[in-house]
Amino acid sequence: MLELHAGSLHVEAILASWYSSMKDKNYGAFIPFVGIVRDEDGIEGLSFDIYEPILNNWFNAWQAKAKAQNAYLLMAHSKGDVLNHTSSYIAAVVSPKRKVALKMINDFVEDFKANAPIWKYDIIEGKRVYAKERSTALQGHGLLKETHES
Amino acid sequence: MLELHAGSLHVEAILASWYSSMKDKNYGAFIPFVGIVRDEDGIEGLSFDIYEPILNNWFNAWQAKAKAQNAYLLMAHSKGDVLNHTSSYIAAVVSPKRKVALKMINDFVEDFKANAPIWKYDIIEGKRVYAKERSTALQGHGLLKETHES
Amino acid sequence: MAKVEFLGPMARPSIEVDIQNLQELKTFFKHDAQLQEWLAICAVAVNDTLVCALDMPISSNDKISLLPPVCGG
Amino acid sequence: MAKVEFLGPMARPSIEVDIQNLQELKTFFKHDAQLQEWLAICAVAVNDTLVCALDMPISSNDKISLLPPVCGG
Repeated sequence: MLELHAGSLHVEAILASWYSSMKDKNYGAFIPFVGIVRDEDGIEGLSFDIYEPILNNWFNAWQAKAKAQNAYLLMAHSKGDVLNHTSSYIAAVVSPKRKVALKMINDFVEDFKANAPIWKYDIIEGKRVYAKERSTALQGHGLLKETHES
Repeated sequence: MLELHAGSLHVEAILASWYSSMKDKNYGAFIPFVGIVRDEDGIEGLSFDIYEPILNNWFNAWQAKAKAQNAYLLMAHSKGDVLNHTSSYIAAVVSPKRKVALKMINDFVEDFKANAPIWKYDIIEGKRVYAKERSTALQGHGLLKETHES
Repeated sequence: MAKVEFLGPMARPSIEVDIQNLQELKTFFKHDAQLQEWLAICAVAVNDTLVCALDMPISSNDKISLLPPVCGG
Repeated sequence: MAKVEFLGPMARPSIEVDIQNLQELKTFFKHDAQLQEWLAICAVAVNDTLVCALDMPISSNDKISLLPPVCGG
């Protein structure tokens, strides 16, 4: 399940809702990862753009991978502005097996950071500044760059 | 922080309370691991005994290890009976760094399973049956066993 | 006409182009100096699938998306 | 007299013993056939620290705990 929310995530409500929807399904482990915006480098918060069609494809591919291991993934992400000390991202896995769940939350979050089509901006004096130096180029980048062939 | 509760854990309340107490402390990642009792092998639930002095020592040693990496650990565990589809165990880590948090929740939960002085019983027809075959002997076990020296 | 979207921080309006493949799109962008900086770091999707070959044939109604470096979470 | 606790599923009442070290405790338990099965799998703590040497000296007021295999969570 993938949820996109405008602004900060209501962490308590999302965790409660996910736990409540999963607790009777005989999964033994529920591991949420909650990302919280840190106050650093003088930012007021972060802001996000999301390209939903590719995010959905990426998430659905992971859900199929989880299903093959009898696990299930849940994810919530913010669109727009998220102020310091509030949450922009929650990912969770449920699985009958602890070790499967622990490995999957790690691999899922790391792959999310490298491949989810989401763009991050620092909010500085009310303006959005693309966090270019903290961003990761996607596979195949540079395909359309002029190559100066003779 | 280590909390022991009689019976099942109130997961929603514990997660909300932990998130609320941690969100303003500038940690970027909050990862709880929630253990839920699975309905399997005809059990009605699980039951737990805890030896608190050694559990406290074990937890405090982990807290020192977490502190050395600017992380912080939280844990809640049930004493007594915990019925199927309810929770007996929550462990969580907060850290400024995602990778530190993901590694630590894995290592902490695995070490917990191997070393925390907690004894598990299946509840079968209302009776406690020690889960001996799923349990792990602690370091130095067998020290006092008769060795039949000649 | 295929549609070209410039996603996220590129913040350019979409355009429509009459091309047979991505090589022609590359040629089309050749003299856009400001865009070249983005193209060096952008990945390319056709109809929401990332691609990595310039000979990828493009039809009318195809959607081409340029994706700058990402940072979710 | 040192106190000996039998934790968790061992479900025996504590006892008090007059011993100088753990070797003497081992000798004391030697003929308790039922306990031997537990001793094979139990770890031993003195004053809440796990120990693994029989020559560990034991004083009066020390607490010795026998810990069967564990399974938290």
